[in-house]
Amino acid sequence: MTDRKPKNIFVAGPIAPAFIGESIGHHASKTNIGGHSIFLGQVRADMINDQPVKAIEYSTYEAMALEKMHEIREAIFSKYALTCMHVYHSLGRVGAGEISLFVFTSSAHRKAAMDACAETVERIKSELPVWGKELFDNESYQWKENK
Amino acid sequence: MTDRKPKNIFVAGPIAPAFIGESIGHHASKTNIGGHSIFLGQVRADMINDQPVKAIEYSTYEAMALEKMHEIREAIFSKYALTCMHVYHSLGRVGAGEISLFVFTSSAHRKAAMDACAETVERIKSELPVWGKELFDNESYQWKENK
Amino acid sequence: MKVNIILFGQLTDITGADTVTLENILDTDNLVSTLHKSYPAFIHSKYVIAVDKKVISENTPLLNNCTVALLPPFSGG
Amino acid sequence: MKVNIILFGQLTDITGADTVTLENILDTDNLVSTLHKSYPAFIHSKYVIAVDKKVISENTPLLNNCTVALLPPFSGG
Repeated sequence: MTDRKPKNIFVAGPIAPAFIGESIGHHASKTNIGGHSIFLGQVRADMINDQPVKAIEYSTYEAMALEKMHEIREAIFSKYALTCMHVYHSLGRVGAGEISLFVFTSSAHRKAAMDACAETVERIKSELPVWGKELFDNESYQWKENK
Repeated sequence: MTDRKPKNIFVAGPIAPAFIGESIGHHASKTNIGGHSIFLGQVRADMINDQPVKAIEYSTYEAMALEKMHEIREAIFSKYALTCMHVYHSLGRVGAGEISLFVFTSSAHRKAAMDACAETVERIKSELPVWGKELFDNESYQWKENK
Repeated sequence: MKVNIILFGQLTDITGADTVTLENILDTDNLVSTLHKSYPAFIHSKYVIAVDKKVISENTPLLNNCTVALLPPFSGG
Repeated sequence: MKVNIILFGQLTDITGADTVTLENILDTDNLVSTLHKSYPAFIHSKYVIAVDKKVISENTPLLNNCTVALLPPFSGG
């Protein structure tokens, strides 16, 4: 177990596809990596009571979320032989079709990266104190519930 | 089962990180997507007999590989509720730290994309007639074996 | 003791504010019953209580300067 | 019948070429025994045979204009 410091994972607004490309490119010098696994959460224009979701507005209990994310990160690093892990989550408004979650794990052999990515996503969804408010055209909204 | 035509999956040389970012960005208009799963294979500088791998040179039996990839794609689409799937594999020389495989699946809910991506990667590794020749500094080489 | 409670998500729709302050609170059971009297809509709300950023599962005494947060079901990602 | 065989990966190191042509071949068993006589190194090589892009697992008659390929273990990805 290393003593990684809690890192900020939150970014204002959507996560840009070009940023994801750049993050991937930063790993070219890590020639012990054989596989990268990436999960991206994208905002769906779900129809709710005949109204499409236009955007989701994310909020968090930041101090607790960063502490929890640190705990998740340490647990994942101690369970899987990862080279690195990066997590970004949007706060504020993210439009339908835009990306709100970016989880990126890397390892020498593919299985560790893939399993670690899947487990990290599940833990983020169930354990991070983050809330999404689904916004509609007519100024109405509904609080999102994760399935 | 739709009648998708066999698509070319092969690209000359490494897969650029910026291309991956652009591919992600092309999905912003597909607002029924809730999750993307991506796997990237990167060339490792493994030490073999005290020599680091400098690059892998990939070759294929292209006609058979495209037919097999079409079969894999159809099987994955009939098994998982995917919105789309994209696969790219390098041919020719890919240096250590560069990307040689890009598998990208998308779905309304995350599980389908993640499971489909993992299964597609396993099938590509075990069923596609592709060969990697590990190149060393001194002009020597070794044919790669997948574990 | 006076306790400041921070609220998130749909719970802020009940109070119209991100924080509420309750007086004469000793522990979390006490906090819940007082809250339910002041804001009956909380009785039908789903939430967990975090004391100093840790979710608690049984009655917990509240000390001075502790941070109490009410967390509705998470929906990040 | 004359059969053109296409080779891949480490198998091309044995022949020094991407294709070999064998004469008087009727089926894949026949092909293997003829190949092993011409290139003894194939005896110790791991490969499967594809006829018209399908991997075969038992002796298969070879028709005119069919494509025979010898495939060493795959190592893509």
